[in-house]
Amino acid sequence: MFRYIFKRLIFFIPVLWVIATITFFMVRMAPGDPFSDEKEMTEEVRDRIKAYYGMDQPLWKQYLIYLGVTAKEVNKHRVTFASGEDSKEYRREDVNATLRVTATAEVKTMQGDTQWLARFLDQNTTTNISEVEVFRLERSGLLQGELGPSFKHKGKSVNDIIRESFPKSLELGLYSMAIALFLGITAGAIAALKQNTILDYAPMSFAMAGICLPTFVMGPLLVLVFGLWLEWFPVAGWSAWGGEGFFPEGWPGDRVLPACTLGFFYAAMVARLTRGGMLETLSQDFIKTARAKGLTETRVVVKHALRGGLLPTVSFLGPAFAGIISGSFVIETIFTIPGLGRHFIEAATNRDYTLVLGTVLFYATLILMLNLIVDILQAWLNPRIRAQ
Amino acid sequence: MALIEVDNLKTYFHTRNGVVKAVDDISFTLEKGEILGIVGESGSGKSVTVHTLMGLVPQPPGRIEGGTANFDNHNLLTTDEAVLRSLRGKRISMIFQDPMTSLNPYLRISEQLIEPLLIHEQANRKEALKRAITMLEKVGMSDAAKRVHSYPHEFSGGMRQRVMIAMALITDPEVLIADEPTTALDVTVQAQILQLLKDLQTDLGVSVIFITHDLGVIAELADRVVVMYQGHIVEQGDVLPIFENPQHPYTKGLLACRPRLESTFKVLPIVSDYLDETEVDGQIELSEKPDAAARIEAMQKIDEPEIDETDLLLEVNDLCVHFPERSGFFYGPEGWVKAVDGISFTVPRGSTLGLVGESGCGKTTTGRAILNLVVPTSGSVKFMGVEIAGRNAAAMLPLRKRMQIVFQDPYSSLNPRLTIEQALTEPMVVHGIGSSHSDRRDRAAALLEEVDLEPQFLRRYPHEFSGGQRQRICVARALSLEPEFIVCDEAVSAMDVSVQAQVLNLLKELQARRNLTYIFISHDLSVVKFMADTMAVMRAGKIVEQGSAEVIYANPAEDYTQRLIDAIPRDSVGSIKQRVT
Amino acid sequence: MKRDRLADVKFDEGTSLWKDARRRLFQNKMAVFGLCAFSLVTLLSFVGPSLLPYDHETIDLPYQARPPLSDKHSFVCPNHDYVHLYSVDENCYVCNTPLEPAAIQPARHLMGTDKLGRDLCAAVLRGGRVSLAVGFMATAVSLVIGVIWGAVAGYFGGRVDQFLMRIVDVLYALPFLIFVVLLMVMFGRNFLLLFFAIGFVEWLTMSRIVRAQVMALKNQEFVEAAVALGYGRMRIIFCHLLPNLLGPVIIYTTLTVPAVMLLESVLSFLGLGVQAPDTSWGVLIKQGAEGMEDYPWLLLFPAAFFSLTLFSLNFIGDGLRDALDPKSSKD
Amino acid sequence: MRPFQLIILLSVLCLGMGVGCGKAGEPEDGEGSGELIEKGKQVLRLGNGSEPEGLDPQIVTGVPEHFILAALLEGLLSENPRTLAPEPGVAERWEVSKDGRVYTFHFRADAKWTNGDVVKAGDFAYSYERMLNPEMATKYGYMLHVLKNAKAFNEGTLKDFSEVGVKAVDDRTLVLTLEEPTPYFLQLINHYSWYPVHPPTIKKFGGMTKRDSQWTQPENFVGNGSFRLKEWKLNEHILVEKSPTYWDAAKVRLEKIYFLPISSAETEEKMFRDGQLHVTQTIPLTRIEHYQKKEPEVLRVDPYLGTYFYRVNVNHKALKDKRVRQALAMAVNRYEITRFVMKAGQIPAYYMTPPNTAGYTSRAKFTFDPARARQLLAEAGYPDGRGFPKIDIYYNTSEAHKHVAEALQQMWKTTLHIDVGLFNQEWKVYLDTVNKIKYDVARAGWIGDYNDPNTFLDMWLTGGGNNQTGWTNARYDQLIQEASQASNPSARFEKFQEAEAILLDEMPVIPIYFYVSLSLVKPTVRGWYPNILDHHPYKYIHLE
Repeated sequence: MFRYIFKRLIFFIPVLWVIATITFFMVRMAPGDPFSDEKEMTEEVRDRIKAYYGMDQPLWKQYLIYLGVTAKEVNKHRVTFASGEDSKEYRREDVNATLRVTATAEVKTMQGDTQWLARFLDQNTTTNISEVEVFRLERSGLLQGELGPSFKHKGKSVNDIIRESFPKSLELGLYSMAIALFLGITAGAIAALKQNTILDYAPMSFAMAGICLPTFVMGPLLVLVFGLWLEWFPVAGWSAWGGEGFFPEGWPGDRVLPACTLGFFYAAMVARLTRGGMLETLSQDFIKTARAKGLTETRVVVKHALRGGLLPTVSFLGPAFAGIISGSFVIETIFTIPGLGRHFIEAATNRDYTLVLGTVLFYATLILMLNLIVDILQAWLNPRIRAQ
Repeated sequence: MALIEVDNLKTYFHTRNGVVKAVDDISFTLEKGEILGIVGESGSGKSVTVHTLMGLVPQPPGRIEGGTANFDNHNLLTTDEAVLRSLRGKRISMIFQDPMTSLNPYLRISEQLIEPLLIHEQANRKEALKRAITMLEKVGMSDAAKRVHSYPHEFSGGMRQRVMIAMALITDPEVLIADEPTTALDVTVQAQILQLLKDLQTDLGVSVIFITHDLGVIAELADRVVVMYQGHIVEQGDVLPIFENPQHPYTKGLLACRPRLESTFKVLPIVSDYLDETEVDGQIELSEKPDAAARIEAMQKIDEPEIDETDLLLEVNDLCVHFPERSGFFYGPEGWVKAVDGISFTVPRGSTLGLVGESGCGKTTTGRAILNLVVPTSGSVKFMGVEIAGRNAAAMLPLRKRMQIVFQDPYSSLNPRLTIEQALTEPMVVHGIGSSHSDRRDRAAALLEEVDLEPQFLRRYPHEFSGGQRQRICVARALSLEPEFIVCDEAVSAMDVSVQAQVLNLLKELQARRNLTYIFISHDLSVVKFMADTMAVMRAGKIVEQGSAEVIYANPAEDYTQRLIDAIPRDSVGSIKQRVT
Repeated sequence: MKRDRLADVKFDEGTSLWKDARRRLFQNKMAVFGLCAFSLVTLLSFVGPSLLPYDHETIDLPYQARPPLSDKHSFVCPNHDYVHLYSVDENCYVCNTPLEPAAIQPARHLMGTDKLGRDLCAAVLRGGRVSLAVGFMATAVSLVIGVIWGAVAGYFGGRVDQFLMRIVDVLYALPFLIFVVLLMVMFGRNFLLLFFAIGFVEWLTMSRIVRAQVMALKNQEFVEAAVALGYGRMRIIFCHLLPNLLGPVIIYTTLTVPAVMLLESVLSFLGLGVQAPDTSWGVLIKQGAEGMEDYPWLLLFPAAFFSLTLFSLNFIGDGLRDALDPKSSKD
Repeated sequence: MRPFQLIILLSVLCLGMGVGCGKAGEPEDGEGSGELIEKGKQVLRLGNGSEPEGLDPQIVTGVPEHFILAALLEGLLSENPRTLAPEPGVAERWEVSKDGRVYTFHFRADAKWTNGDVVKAGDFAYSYERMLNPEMATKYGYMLHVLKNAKAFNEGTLKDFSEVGVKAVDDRTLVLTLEEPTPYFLQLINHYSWYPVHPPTIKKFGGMTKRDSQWTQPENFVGNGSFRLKEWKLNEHILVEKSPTYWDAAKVRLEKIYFLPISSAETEEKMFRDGQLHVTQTIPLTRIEHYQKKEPEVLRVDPYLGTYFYRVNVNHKALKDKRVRQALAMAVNRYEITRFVMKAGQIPAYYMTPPNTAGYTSRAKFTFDPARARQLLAEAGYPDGRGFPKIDIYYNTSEAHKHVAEALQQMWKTTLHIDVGLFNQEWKVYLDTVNKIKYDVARAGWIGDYNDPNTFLDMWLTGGGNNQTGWTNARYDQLIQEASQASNPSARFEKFQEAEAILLDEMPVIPIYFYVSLSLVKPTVRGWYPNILDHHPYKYIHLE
């Protein structure tokens, strides 16, 4: 078992690498860049900003830097030497280092432990004024677990953004999944048991309706009815657990509507799949055995049929769960939830290169992990698979 | 006093195509402590009868049209569901035909075993588990305390059937209904299970209704027998008189069509040799064929073709097929399952080689390796002097035409979405047989006739046929390429005896007509003996005994062979007498 | 002895799988209903717009956002050639002369008008044309790729399977938005691209489903029989395995169609897809959802047509699945 | 409840079976369930559009950022909430030299940073140096180009900042020297690009030129405004609370302000109704009529310093003829667009600069004249639209843009009988298209950076970064140049008049309408005054 998991985990690496590579070049090829805006800046400013983010390097080098294979130049700054000036000693507060830079583009660290480098930027032989750029090399990229700084959200790193927003998406996803599974499995199981009766048609029609009504219709509809007309739940927002607002009343009511919106959609899918799976299982011989034992119909279903009937649902849940817990752009926008889903779309529309790559890789890892978990879960549900 | 009394039971099925009278007005009783055998072909209504008693007939489409079935002052047919549930599994238990599918694959057997106790006796789990272990020991499972926590798939078919029996008997029921419990099992396992049932019945004093299509089993086991045909009881009574002196032609046919070890038939009699159907006023009358005796007589006299022992069609030399046990990650496989481990034999043209052994002995793999359906690990397979082991698909193509296979399960070996015509003509298309579409269709029609099916069936789908018919279609499909050599892989194992006889006859007939060479794989020595000229007994991937079928049967050199022979139910009157008295 | 016999019910007319399926499909009431409803919607979408008095692009701004069947109070400017019907202002804003009320016209906007005063009915029918075309073409693309991919992966197994399914994993994760933008940049505005772009994402799940089914089926003896009969791999996959996958494939296809139709509206948002004033159900529903409180009919009608189509497709799908399963004719 | 509501309610109730078990609490005072507005507490909740890009005043460029920075930082001056007239800020008084080129600001003694440091003139000088430092590559660096030599320093040709017209004479005196007399200078310095940053903090978190510095994080932020940064949760909210170190703290009545980034106007409006917001950023198009008719008291529609217009690619084979461009402009019925599409009282635009921009209104204007438009088109060689190539209207995807584009398409088609297509593009693609001038006609909008016609007119200079039409006119360039050097305001405005007349004759852009600022404001919000820049200094606002 552990060997199997280990083997699968090893396989993640090439897959993630391929995804990172394709995505990296894809986003770079897309028109527009992170800096373009309705108010245009001059080419010079643009070039300097690009240089700041290392985008003046050839693309392949940027790629290697992103991967963390090649070191990048950081903490760049310029030192200008007037004619006759030999060296300068000064202190850099931000990295806690004191440096001595010479006019011959040499640099010595007086205090601090990082290795600094320097090169000529501009050497004017007639005036003897020279400009030296001082920098140090740092390797930080995928290999080091760094996803880089966000272009759009200045001062935030992609790691921070994911760390901050994922728990919210996860929380919402778990609620939605609970709703989807509870409603979907119940409806699907009942429909299968009472095949071709009203108890089959009714839930299945609702399921169909759930599929027909996209979330961008369902969401506002629920908000309108339960938020504004009946005033049962807040229409939007995401209050912190234990924070101000709702906690005194016991629970954050703002979870209800988004979770239902997202949940209903998946409940519809789950219901259809469960019904199919249950019908299959209910026709098996061992159900006859269970009935011959004198079990009640409920017990037959819950104990004997459900497990097998859920297998197709479980395999659907892998990618679905990855989607649901990495957030939904539509839901998060409608309900202003600070989740990960918005970053997926907004990063792409902002051409926030690093954030796009970060979210994609995060999502890919999730999918791979969840597919693995689903396989393990299936093995758990189905001992025959376990044996293999 | 009768434990169960069934009177005028009628169970019909209302389908789109009309009413099927699956059980039509039958009456019988089950006495306390006896084993009642119900025998009949598939479709005779024997299963529906017991399902009706258990209240397991799905309604709709099924409907109980009339009759009573009394058990301890309850009419099982009309009593409400709750009462019925309290009887089911508690006082009346049931075991089913296929132990592979009748146990819930998702639950540990401990869970399934104790379930009746939990429900019917409100036992606590610990107590129940103890009883389950005791019961498992009783049905002959060694190390029961440990294995009780296994999953069904970890057991062989025979073991699973033991678990089923243990589950049925755990509540100490008064009646045990066994619905073809041994049909899906090897003969050797069948013998064990039958013995077990016999022992348990004596020990526990439980009454048993035992359903089978095999009169041999009835002869081994039953006290009384009910013979069913097309929803009716045609004959019932104590077992000995019926075997000694069957009254109904159907019973006679059933008794005759079983290939017996001791018989010398060259063609097996079948039910229709005895039975005549005439339609009178929309009703069908059954009567005995007047010339039955003479026909049976004639069957003994068909000549055997001459076999040239030097004209070898197939030479197998030191064939090995090994499967990796579990593939390692960094290194090679951890171990090998030696499914076939160095076997050699030859098959002369026009003869039949019988390959026998218990399930798992490697006989099926051998058959497939010969056809290159599984790739042999080593060894050589020469077909008409040409080496075929290790050939790739393209190189095999011309040979495929000349060697064919018929599989065990006629249900899964035909593509359910293809009509019979498509199934039969497609091989011809692939191998370029026949000049045009209509030519191929004519050939297909001719093939159907050759296997005793009507050419109109061409446009039907496989599911519209019975198992026997399907197997004939499989044979026809194999023949469509006009091969010289056919591997019959347990081709008749899943069939009713009467159907089995028909197919066996067909195969024999075709062999004579087309000078075919067979490898006939079976676990049933009696069938192999009927079919084969030479015989090889396999055990654990090796051939333990090899030679003329007659000789091996007469003087088995190995214990293992003897065991296989002993496992076949003796349905001679003599053996019944011995048992009953 | 007397007995009834189950008559040899039907005898074999020259049927094929498809002929047979058609017969069975027409026996299924729900499927027939679905077929009728679907044909009606299709017919309306393709023929309907030409029967309407209004087209989907003529804008009548003053007559905007009117509920279904509302009256049209029209005014005419007596001395201006710029013809418009005004319903709001008393004076012509161009020449500032009083407007003369014209006759009240009977309402002919069956479903009302949209926010620019265009006939909603025309837009809904017109939108059906696009949505149906996209729904079917893109689903077909995803079907073809997904089925072939999944079948090959499932049948060959081992390394081939590993390789093909890892590609699926990779494609699952790639950012769709960027992909679409790139497509547009590379190939320009092209309606065919839409099918490609949608089919491109939708085949992934299909391939997984097909793969799982093929893996379960390939151990059946009829596949082994096919090998023994010397059939090629492609013949086995496409002639023997695929027909047996129809059930799950059809179910998933009926789920794919709505997903595709909605995805189209997202793509239209990105500029790939239909360009205004041409429209589609997805676009109309999206727009309608934004004003559902004030202009509910703008959501109601497109959503109704959309749902009707999906429901009928669902019934057809279920019917088709049963019809294509020869076994189902038993009962 | 209207019948439609009832139908929807019923269908949703059916759908919601099994979940309808919420808490059916008593709604308070008709306010919504999400009631977050706490009564009696001075906590303001503002809808703030999109998530701010950052909080570094020298890097960010957007409107949402403005709303937050206005609370956190204070410039040399502040503005009157109604008239936007300069009022004392960090500088308690200021002097202007006769020639209008030298401004001397005298700092108040009690202006403090939130960490207690006194705000010194040197801090401003440092901030301006940071803003203009070429390595910082600030987008809004050009806002400071009015300072002497600032442009040269910003472009890197001048290395020595001491030559730039910024001089901290002492801790409490800052002298700013301008390149040209700039009448709107005191307006200009209220833009956040002129806000100060706290030099020690900047140095601590990476030095002057670090763009993605951590100093803007709540735990690090040091400001000098009336509020200080308390929390910044991405996409959730930014919370600021009253700053005790602010010199005018006594006047500040709000305790806290929540800035909520709500990108969907529909959601924002619902949150407003639900009682989660005091003020919204905008109103969805579909709701305007409702508020106009039913709740006019919460609806705020104010003129706004912005123009919605279309760029025309003057290099296009048909559009290079100015008569064609004029025809296009004259064929647009702006009244219908503002009245029925935008609905909120936007003003039809027949010239470029919004009316009464710092007292300037263009005299030149064109009219809606379909007959003249047809005539012009015929003169250009396309009588009745014959032979006119198909042109595409490019716009970035949004419901409102789409509606306007569709209306335009229809108007051009019916009036001029020319073939017009629509092409919507994703935002960045659209920017790329416009920037590379790959369009025929493209929608655009311009919000003035400061209250002066210059911000609307200097963008059409040859080679201007925001020109993006390919249009170039030497006389126009000259006029704008002359305007910047004009001796007095009226002469300056005359130059602008002349320039705008050229612009309207050449018509490289087709103005459509002038923006209004649209928002919903709860009646309890006091001190929220309308003004053309949509600036609302928080120290004047309180809740009732």
